[in-house]
Amino acid sequence: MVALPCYLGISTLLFVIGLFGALTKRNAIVVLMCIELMLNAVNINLVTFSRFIDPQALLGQLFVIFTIAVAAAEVAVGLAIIIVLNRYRDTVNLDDFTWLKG
Amino acid sequence: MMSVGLLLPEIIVGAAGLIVLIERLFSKGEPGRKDAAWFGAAAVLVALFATFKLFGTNVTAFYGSYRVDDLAVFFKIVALAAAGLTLLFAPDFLAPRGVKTGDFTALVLFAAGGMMLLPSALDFITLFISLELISISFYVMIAMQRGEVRPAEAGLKYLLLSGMASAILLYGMSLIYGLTGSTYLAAIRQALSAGEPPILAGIACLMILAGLGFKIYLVPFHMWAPDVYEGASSPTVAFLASGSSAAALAAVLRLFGESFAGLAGLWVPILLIMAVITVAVGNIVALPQTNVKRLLAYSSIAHAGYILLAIVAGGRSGTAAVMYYSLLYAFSVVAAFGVISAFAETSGGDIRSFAGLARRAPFLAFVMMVALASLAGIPPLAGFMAKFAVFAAAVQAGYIMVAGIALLLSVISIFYYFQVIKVMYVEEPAEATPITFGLGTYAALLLGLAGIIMLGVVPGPLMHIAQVAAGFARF
Amino acid sequence: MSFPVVSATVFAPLAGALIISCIPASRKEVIRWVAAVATGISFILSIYLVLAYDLSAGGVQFIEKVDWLPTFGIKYFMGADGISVVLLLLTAIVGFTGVFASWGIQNRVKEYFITFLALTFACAGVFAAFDLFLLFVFFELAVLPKYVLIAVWGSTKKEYAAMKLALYLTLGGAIILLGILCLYFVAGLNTMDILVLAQHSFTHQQQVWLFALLTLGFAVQVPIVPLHSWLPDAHTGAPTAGSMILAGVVMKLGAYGIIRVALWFFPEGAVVWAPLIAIFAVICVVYAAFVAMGQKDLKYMIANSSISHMGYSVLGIAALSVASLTGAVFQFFAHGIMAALNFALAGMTYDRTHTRIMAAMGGLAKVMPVLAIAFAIGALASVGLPGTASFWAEFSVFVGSFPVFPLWAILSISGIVFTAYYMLRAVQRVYFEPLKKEYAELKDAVWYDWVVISVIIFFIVAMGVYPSLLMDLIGSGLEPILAGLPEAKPAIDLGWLSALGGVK
Amino acid sequence: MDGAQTGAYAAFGAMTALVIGGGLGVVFFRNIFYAATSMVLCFLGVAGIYFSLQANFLAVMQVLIYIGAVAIMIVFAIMLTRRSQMVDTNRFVRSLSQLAIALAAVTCIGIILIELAIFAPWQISGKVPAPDITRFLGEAMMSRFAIPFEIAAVLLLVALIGAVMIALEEVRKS
Amino acid sequence: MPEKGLNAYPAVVEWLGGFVPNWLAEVLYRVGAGVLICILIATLALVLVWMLRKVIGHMQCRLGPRVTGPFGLLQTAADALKLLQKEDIIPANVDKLLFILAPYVTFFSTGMIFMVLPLSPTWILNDLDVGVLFFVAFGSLASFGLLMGGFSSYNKYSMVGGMRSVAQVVSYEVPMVLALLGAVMLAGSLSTQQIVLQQEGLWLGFIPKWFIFLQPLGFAIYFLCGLAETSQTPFDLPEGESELGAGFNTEYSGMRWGLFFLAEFANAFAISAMATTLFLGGWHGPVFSFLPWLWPFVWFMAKAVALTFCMMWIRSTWLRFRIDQMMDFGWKVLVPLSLLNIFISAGEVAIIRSGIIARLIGG
Repeated sequence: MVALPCYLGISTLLFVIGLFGALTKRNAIVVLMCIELMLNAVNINLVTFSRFIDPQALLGQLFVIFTIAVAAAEVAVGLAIIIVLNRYRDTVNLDDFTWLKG
Repeated sequence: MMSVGLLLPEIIVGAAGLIVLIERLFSKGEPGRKDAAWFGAAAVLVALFATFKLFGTNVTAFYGSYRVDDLAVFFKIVALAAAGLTLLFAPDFLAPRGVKTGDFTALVLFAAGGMMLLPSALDFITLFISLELISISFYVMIAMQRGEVRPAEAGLKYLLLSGMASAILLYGMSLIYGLTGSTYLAAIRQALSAGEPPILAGIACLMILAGLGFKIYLVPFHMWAPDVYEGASSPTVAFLASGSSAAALAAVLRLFGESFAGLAGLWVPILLIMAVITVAVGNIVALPQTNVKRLLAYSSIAHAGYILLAIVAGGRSGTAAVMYYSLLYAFSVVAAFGVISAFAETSGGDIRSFAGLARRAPFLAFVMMVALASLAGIPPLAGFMAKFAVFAAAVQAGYIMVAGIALLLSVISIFYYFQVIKVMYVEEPAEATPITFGLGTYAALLLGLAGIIMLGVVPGPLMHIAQVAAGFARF
Repeated sequence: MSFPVVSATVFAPLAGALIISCIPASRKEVIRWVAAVATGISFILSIYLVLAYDLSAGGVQFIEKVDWLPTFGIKYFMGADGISVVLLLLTAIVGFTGVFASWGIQNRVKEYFITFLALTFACAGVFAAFDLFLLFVFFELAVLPKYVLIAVWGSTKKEYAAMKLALYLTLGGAIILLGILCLYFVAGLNTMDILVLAQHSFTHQQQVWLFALLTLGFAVQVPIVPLHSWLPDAHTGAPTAGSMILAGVVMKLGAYGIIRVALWFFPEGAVVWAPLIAIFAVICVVYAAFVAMGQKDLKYMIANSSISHMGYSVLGIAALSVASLTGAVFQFFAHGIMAALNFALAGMTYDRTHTRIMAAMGGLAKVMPVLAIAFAIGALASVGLPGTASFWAEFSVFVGSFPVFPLWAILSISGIVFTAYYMLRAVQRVYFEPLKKEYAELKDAVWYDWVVISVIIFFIVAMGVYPSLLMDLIGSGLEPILAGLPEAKPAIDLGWLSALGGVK
Repeated sequence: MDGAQTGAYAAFGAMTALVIGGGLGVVFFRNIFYAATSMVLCFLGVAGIYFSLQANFLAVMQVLIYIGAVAIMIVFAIMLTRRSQMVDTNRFVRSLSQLAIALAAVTCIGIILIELAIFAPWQISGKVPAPDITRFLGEAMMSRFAIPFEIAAVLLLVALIGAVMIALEEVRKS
Repeated sequence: MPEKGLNAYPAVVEWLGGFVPNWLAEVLYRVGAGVLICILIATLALVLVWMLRKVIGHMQCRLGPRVTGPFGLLQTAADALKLLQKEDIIPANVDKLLFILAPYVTFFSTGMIFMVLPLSPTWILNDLDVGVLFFVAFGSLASFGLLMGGFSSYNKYSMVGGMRSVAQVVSYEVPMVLALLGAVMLAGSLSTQQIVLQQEGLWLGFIPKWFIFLQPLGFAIYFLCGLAETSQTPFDLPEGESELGAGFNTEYSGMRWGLFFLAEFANAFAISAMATTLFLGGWHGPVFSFLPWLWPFVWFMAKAVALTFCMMWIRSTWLRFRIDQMMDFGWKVLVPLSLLNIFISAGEVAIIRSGIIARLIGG
């Protein structure tokens, strides 16, 4: 059995990579992808904890089922919006949208 | 049977949403129809009665993951009030623009369901999924307006930032789960208050704060607010501003007031500083705004700062103040956006379009003035009482300096609120045509007005309810 | 429960406003009469209060108490003691005459009277409230009508002036609110009842800081000089009746608050800070008088003279003696009606000549002798001529404050000289120089001008001749406040200030 | 370290490479399709990690939903919003300072989190999971987590209908 | 009820562990399994392609291949040889990496499905507790390969073909999974082997306890969706030659094309095999004393091939759907029906659990 911190290390790295991407990418679809990476990092965490710390109740695994569902839903709506925007603006780059002042 | 009874209001709202959707499926649906919204509002009314009956229940059900207490019931009522008022005036806005009222109604009802479930959630899973139900409904509501690109942009911005926020929130939750071995708030409180909690728990708690901070306009997670307020349709924004943040506040109360009490030494100072920064940013950045919707966005941010003060103050009066504030803020903001949606949408809420509103539509102007004055905290309107309760809680908890700074910063808000009032009453209208609006808008505005004035003039009973309910925040 | 006289006095204007809001805007005459009746009722009731107040019993009478916000122990607690009675009368006079002074307004009559009546209502409420929270509510309630009144019906720089006023008053309100909350929780009595809180003994430290906080908040409203810059703009920008009520009543709210709250609750704090306040009071008197001298605009001049006059009141408060405080409160009344008269006349003149620059007028006494005489009386009252109400006010302020701050008292007496100079010069410039051609056709006072002039002048003269009517009332009102003062001893050494200001 | 341990660590290493490599690929590939493909690899790695943690059900769900639905939807969107040239479709923001700040902040967060995660007092339970995890999860969904389960159902409905509402009417318009 | 003894994986690994270190045993097992699957698929494909040609030929009153080998049996082998030696063309403007990778992704994920097929009581490569979902999951992974292929070709026909096929797969996956659920609910397990075991025995002494009798609707939906999943007629739009050239594999040739082709056949067989497992009693059948271990395998293959034959039958006789009809059919007919099927299954489970039937028929 691989030790718990190793799993946490992976998940943290993945989370950080996702966060970095989400903050710095210009393409809306990629930002969405990066958010998925972050959610995957969370899921790794949850599964790890439910295996190591809470193997009887497995709350973490249950939680993961819900996060997966939410992630899928979010992507579906997000992509719908992106496609609509692409029709109007012919671009998916965030800085090409009139983001106004922020 | 008992536990189903606990969920009755949510079931009514959800079922109404489904019925509206099904009706939409089978009807040919000419876009001008408004009956779906009326039906939704009626369902909300029924749910409101069902919710009132739950006052004083105070039970925990579903294996400790769901709690119906006065606190939850109070926030359910806020959500229902926001949804009901929004549904009343929304069709007047949506129908002429070719949006199917049924779609919007269903989304409002589902989001309201999420807002009603969230304050009752006693474990991370229920809490998270309710929060996301709200978020996703709002993604759609924000982005769905036809024929314009602004709403879609606003929707995308909201979605991306909200997605990031939920990822951060979840990461914090996962760490808390790892450290305490449970996702149940009660168990987490127990685990965290036993002995010295690890630093990681503090970090996790801050991540959760960041995630929820997105919903409650906490600076620096507020960036979405102005663009979304400007881009989205007014009914959506009204509901967003009044309902969504209130529900999130309930979660914040449960989490930070109870579960993370053991970590208070860490998050209290941070939240205190953030509260002041939030008030400052909200009020100062609102000054140069020339768009009333953006202006109200910053005002929302400023108000979030005041509420944060009450959260930090904690205890019974702090909790009560948060609750009181949420309800009264909901009334004010719905009234304001009701007015905006009645006439100002075509120009996107630009302040110039408000010129001479008092001549073109005295009723609208009056409602707007009262709503803004309430937001500015002018007595005897509801907003003043709410502000009083918040600052009283802060002073009681000993944060006199912070309360003082926030109060002084709040003076700035007079400038931008009164600016709008001035434009409405003093300036000459560009065109003199009187503005007509539908019966629903009239009813919603009248109700909002009554709420603002009545709850300001007779605050006693509600304040009492809030105080009592705040006592049940413990679980 | 007997008939709630105080509430009726306070709420009569509000009721009038509500009735007016139901009248179609085109029925201007009806609207005016409703306003007149509403303020008239308030006027009659306040006279009744003055007469019915039982001097021998003293204290707060006509009490009405209803639970309002029980969680905070807040009550709807109205009543009247000697001071309140006097100030209610003042408010009623100014409100009543204000309606007639605004008779000629043609623009948005309905909204105008609603706003005006709301403002009158709020001001009257402050004087009748004996719950701290209620008092503050009335205080803040006045801000919005003031803003609207100036912003919509004002003249020069009206929007700027209105915004400035709103910001300043809200700033003051915020400070007061903080102070109230602090004192509420420091006292820990779970009540906002002024009478109860006044009995609570705060520690010295608390008294010093809370007094400072509250006085600072109220000082914005008075206004005391460094915080005064909103006032000239506001008074000048406001329409005639607006100026009347601003100068006549609103300016008193702050000073009233200092006496009612800060002084009563925190006598020790008052003793500590009094020398500093006295300095500012004198600066007020002298500086504002100087500024008034330099004004070309009639209304600016009167506005600055108001600041100067309120300086006397503040000095009287700072002196903390029986005579000086009585004088200060009497000055509220005296200056209130006098400033109302001055502004009313300035307004009437302006309505006819459409200018407020004194140099542009001249010789108007020939065409409008009534107004000229009235203005002259107002000017003399302003100077404090014996036989007018303000003589007694200023006299007792001097008598009371001279033993405490001799230097400051003398300096402020000199302010009278300036006042005499600019007031009389104004009378001369406006009314007694050769008549300009373009003004030859102007009309003298019409009936509603008569109402304003006669009512106010009646009171100026009556109180000048028979001051003890109000003096006794004020004295009885001040009794409990003064009772706390003698034991108060300064603990923080403000020696250098005392050296400047004399020794108590 | 016995053989099983070595094997487990070897497998873990491979999965780490997939996950982290895939993650980096998403951020650093300049062709967005490559980014999407490396995201799929990353998801596969995550599924592997679940297998190694005896969460078979989740591992399969990971493949089914993340790859079978999420990744495919994303690729669809990429195709629908396709430029003529795919190279250089996945760029960083223009401002260097924002990039630098984000990098610094993210590095700090990462270091702190990993540091704390390693030294946190994890209370590792020696127990092993119940044999039939899938059944256990299913039963929990129907009892303990019935409410979230129902909410999730509504949420998915909203997402489904919402996506259609957003995208469909536009087609009618254009 | 025999538990894990039916799983080849632990037994084989244990046996291998006698010779080599444990981890090497694991690796060897996986490599061996992979090789086995490849061989299986290749063989199957050879047979099935021959069968297809023969079946369709005869149905269309032709003879099909008959020259190469007896009954033309070697025709497919010859074709495969031809493919293998064909020039390996990678068009100039394709995205090389993805273009090369795509067929392998598809083939790999199809191959993974064979991991969980219970060919006989002991012949299953890995009896996962989530076997059915595993099958669905890797079925959807396969569609990613199609997308890659379609996209990397930089050819609009390829791309549209790829998108069409994936849209089709994704849409029909929904009713398919819902239909699968019926059998899963009856069996109370997601493990393929367990599901087969649940179908043991006879009702009333002569009806085999196959789930198809309880789940006719589920079986029908599953089979239709299976056709769509594998792009068989009437759902063969992605490669509708008349509209799109050859769909996502327009640009492919040689063995790369062959891999797609193989994967398609393997997929078709896998669908049939899974249908057999879930609804037709898997390897259950009369066992004779002659080579008893072989009979289950024979029954399984027979059932699966019979189903594949049905697919070919449909292919040779039916017309192709139009794309919007196809989508409408999936979402508006199959999905509601499959939801209905779940309710039916739940009712059946309730009835069976209550024991009424057992009492009625005494079995």
